[in-house]
Amino acid sequence: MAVPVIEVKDLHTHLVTRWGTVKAVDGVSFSVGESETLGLVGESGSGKSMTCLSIVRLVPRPAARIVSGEVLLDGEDLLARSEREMQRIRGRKVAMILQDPMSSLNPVFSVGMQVREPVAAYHGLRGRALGRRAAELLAAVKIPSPAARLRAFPHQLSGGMRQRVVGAMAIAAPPRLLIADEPTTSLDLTIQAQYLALLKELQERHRLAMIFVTHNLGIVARMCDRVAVMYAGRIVEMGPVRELFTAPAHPYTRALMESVPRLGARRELLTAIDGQPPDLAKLPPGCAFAPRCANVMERCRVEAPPEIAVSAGHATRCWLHVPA
Amino acid sequence: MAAESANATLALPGVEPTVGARRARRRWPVISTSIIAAFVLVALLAPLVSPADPYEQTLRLRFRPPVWDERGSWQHPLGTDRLGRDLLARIVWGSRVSLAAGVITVLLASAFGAAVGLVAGYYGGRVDAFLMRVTDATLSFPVILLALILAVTVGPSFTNVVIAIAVILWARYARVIRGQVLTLMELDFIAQARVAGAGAGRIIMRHLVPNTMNTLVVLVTLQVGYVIILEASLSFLGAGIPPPTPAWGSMIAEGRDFVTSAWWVSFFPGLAILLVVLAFNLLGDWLRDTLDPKLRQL
Amino acid sequence: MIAMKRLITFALLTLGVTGGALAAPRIVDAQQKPELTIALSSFSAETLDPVLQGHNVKYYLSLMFDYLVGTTPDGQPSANGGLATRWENSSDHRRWTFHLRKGVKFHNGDEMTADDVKFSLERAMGKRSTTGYAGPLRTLIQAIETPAPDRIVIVTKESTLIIPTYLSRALSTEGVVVPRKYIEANGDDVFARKPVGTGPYKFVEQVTGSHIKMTAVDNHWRIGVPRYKNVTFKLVPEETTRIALLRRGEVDVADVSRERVKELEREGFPVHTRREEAILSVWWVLAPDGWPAPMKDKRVREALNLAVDRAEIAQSIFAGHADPAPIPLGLSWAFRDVGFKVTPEMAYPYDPARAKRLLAEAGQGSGFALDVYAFQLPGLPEGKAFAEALAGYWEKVGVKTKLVPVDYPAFRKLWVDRKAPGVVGYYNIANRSWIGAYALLEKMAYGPSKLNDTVNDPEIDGMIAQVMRQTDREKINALMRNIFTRLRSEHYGVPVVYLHSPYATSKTLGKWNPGSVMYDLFLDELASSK
Amino acid sequence: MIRFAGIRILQSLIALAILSVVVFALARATGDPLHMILPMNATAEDYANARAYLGLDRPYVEQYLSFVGRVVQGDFGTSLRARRPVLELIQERLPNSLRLAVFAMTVSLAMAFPLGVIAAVNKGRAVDRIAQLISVLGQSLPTFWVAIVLVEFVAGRLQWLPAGGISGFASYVLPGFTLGWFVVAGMMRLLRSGMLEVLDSEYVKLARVKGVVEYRVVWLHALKNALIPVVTFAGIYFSILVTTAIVVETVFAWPGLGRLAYDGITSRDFPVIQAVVLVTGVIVAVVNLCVDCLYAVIDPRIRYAR
Repeated sequence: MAVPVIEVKDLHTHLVTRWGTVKAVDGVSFSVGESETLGLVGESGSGKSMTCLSIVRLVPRPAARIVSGEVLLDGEDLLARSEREMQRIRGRKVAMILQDPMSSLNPVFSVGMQVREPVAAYHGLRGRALGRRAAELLAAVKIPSPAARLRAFPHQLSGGMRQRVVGAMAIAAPPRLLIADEPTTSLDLTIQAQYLALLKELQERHRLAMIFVTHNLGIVARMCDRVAVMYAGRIVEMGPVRELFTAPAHPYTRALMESVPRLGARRELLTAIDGQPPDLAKLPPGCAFAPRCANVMERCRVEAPPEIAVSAGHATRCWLHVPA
Repeated sequence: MAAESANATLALPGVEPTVGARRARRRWPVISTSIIAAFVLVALLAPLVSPADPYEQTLRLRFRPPVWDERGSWQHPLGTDRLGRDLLARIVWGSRVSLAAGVITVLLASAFGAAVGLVAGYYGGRVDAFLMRVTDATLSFPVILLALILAVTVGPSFTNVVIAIAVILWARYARVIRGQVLTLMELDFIAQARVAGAGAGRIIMRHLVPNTMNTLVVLVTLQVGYVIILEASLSFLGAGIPPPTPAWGSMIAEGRDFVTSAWWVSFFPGLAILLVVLAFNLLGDWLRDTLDPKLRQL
Repeated sequence: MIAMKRLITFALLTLGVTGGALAAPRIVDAQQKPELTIALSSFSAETLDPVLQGHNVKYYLSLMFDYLVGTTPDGQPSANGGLATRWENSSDHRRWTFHLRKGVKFHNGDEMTADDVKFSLERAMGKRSTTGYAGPLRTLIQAIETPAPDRIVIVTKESTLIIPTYLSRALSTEGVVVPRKYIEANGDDVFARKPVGTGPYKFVEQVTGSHIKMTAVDNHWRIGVPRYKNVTFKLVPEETTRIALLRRGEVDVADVSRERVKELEREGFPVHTRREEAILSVWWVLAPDGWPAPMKDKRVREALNLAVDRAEIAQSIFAGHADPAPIPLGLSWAFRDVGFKVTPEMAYPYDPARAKRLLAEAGQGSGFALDVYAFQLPGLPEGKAFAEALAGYWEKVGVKTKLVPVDYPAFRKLWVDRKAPGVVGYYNIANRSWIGAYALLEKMAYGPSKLNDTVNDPEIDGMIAQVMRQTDREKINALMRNIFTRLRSEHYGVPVVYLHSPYATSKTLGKWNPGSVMYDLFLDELASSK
Repeated sequence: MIRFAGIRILQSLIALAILSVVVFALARATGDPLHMILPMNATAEDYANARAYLGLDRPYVEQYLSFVGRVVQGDFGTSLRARRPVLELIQERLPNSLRLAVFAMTVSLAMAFPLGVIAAVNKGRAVDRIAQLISVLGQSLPTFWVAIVLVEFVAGRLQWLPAGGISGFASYVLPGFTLGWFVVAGMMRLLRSGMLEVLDSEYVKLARVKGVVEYRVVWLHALKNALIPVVTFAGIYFSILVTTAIVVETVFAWPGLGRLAYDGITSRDFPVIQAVVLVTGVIVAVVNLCVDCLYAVIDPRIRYAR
């Protein structure tokens, strides 16, 4: 694989709350190459969004702090950059699409102003050229009559349309890495499918590396090349999509897969994962999934499992796979 | 706080540790409440705490400076006023009058205002329109003018000052509470209560009042300071709490011509007002931050 | 989008400019500048038409208008201070002839003739007029004849001496002469906004609540070529502000409170004092049928007088700018005219013990309830403090006083309607010449048909009635002396102190005698180059 | 939009009608104006013909109807004290009050905006506490005391600025600052809580992700959303500053509407009292209407909601 666009090494981000320090991201490492899409999957609170925010260094101040690790963008460590330099990287090299389209656009400014703003900053265009480029961007995300839309205000657009505008802004530079944080969760299904197709198309056209955060396994199957399953701030399993769907190594991944209805499968009860998501402030020693793990062993409760390679490009953190 | 993770914290540029911030918000505003408690205590125990009779005049000892001045004496630690009365005694007794004026006025105004707000918000339609027009009319009637008219008509007195301010102030509460009730009415639990056959009275008392109580508490604390200041301005115009009753506002007004020659006459009551009003405002801010961050109206 | 930024930069700009203004150089103390500015704490009604408010706005009217009979700063009639150069009366004192000055022009160029004087006098007695002393003129004057453009004869129903002084600058504004043609052409309302007179200064501009501007007539018979081109009266209610204006040289004359005089003199500001400008008199409100219960007894009235320490009040509340006053309603400037000698034993001693004894003798040993009304008055910023002190003194002799805070109009309504018999009020009655004193006694000490009576003594009523018809000056003086003596012996009221009113001036103003005429600062003397 | 303005104007008229009845009654309750006009020795007969001359002897209802009748044509009657049409007095005094109020509002905006935003951006830190303290101080000191201290020291002793009256730009500074500072506390508090809420929003996060420079995120994207409550508050206080800055007008000898009302009340000048209160009502109504229009300018959602 060529030099990865983005490489995260042993990233730790802690959150100080009233109930003690939460290790939101507890040693995460992964990398994504050009035109490749990595899916970040996990229940809410598993640290997937915090990981993305850590990459663009926008963790909610003053509560959160990036404690340690490296984030290499084209080999350059973002954590070592000054705030001014980061500000120039955001949007130009690393773009992001947020979850809720209804509130991603500033309600009191016109769509045009919000789209023109990044284009002017990245390409130094002014006046009519700027207007034309903005319209082109909207057209690129398949928004009908872009000129009219530029004059409209966010509350006059539908959810899907708004998410497309956000998409247009994301590819304004175009960036090297696009992070999509559950972009379609609040869209209804038909719009969802169109938007995912659009993202795919944009990725191919601009050869973007993409991190796709979601808890919807169906989307993962369609969009991602590789998947990382996160649980309690750690990646418990990462590997090519096909392998995880067909031969999940980690019990949590397996449980996730079994909780998704399959076409044509026999009609038996879907298994739900019992127990509660872990309290990140008071993580038990050993494997965080132990309390809810079907094949928990004595060792799991005592010692945190290391990362073990299951096959080429497919690794997991689970004692089951440790050679005895 | 939990100990940092094993590997030492990387002093990463642009990611600065901020410890103070997290603790500040939670802490109960100790300073404000202790100031208020102190003054309330002084007001309650005025007879015991006061060094002298606030009314007793000795013209000979007129404009005596505070004790640390060479002409000052421990008999009048904070000095004496224009009629030779002990300043400390008058401030102590004055706390009773000024705090009472502030608190009573605000309670009266908030009770009446909240009632109007609740009814207007709940019933809506013509009732709401009418009540809101009365509120608008009241809001456009200047407080100071009404106090002046009352003072001139029936003579300035404690009750007149309280009435004059309360009669205007309620309109602000009415408008804020009504706004809140309108938003609450949109929520489903009101509809459910109605479906369950609850009458207007029950709904207002069990649902609307508790939910607007936070806002009311915040408004009340913020307005006590405002009323005490307003009383001082009225005294300046001769329509505040009348002499010889010791009240901070009138004491400052009396001392205003001697800002240089006898600075203490208006300085110390001014300091008392500053502390109390500051305390109430900061308490109000804190209450709003914790109880009702959404409160965007004053 | 960038509107927000522009607003903020504009706001910061304002702050910047303020900073710039802050560094502006101090206004240097002007030497003989062509401008005279006077700051006063109250303009009363601020009216410019002499018939509207009458005496208490004379200090600016006297610059714009002339009076029929002139007066010197110390209140004596003067032939070169008014429009009449000479006046004499018929033997039966019922025909008063005034010879008018020639060549006097109104500000709008009209020639001043006897016609204008007749018109002005009738206007002063007319329905629209609310001046203080038009009453006696309305009852006395039978006819006004104008035999020649420079002569006017006033015929009275009965013989009297008061006509010249009632139409003089010493009393009120009934004697002011206004332009007949101008008023008949433009009407009273226009005249009330743009007055035209014959005085040394022409009206320029008035902004109510702020200032009145006048500019000098080139050469005026009264003051010659005026030393000040423009005169401005500024209304500055707050004492601190008046003194700040004085320090900055923005104002040349300012009335200041007695308490700030020492401070100003220390800073080298000359302070001119109008000595005994007013007498602070306290009185009891009568009942509809006369004296209310406790005060009916003369001993109670005397006791309440003895209980008050006038010297301490003068020293403390009035910072030494006052002197004890012995005679109820005793206007000292009139004493000189009528030859009334104030003997030492007339002064009330401070004798609380004797006061208590007298109260016991009068059966009030256990004290009685007495409401003291407290209010502020123009020229008496110490009003409320004085009332509190007064109540304090009476408390010490066992009287159960209650301080009732009101404002003056509310007290006056109670006093005139006699709704609250026995309560106590006060006023700083402006000092005045004998004719003014007579006119005051005729209001506050004269029983028949006068609402404001505070004495209700038939013997005094008789004497006052005689003065009006007396034409022998000696007899008038004797009557006035007897009135004052009886007021003192019967203790009709509590005279407290004579108030001296200080006026601080800029260091470069030069000689100025504020004079001793009611409500008149004789600023034209200041501007005179004669 | 027009329909909305129409309703608002109708509502204001009703409020003004209620106000006119209240003020008509209250003015007469203050007492008898004749005591202030007629001299001490006026006889009962003088009172009678003065009352007739001024039309005060007619029954109250008749007086009210003629009062309202004339007000509608802009004639507020004649001041009993100054014997001049009240309209003239108001035309003379209102501009002074308006100019001072505008200056004071500029001062308070110039203080409240930086303080409020900085306090919000640095929530909980020292600068937040200081900003809150500065603004609350403005509301914790009686205005007249601040005014007098300023006159005594800044104008009197240091002689930097004129002490009183209207004389060019510099004379606006002290009164404007005194009035302005009083309003800063409330405005700053509203702006701070508004900003706190907006800075947590998704679109601010998106702006930052887009690489928008921080000061533009705060002062443009965030601020414009936090303006609405501040505008409401500024509206309420602007009308108060115009109509009842009596205390500041007294200390700084400023011939404004507040002082006119004060003199009117002390001398029981009914027409003046009625006129000032009604003018106040109109100003409040007009300012509220402007504020509503400003809402639409700031927040397009409101523009279409009506």
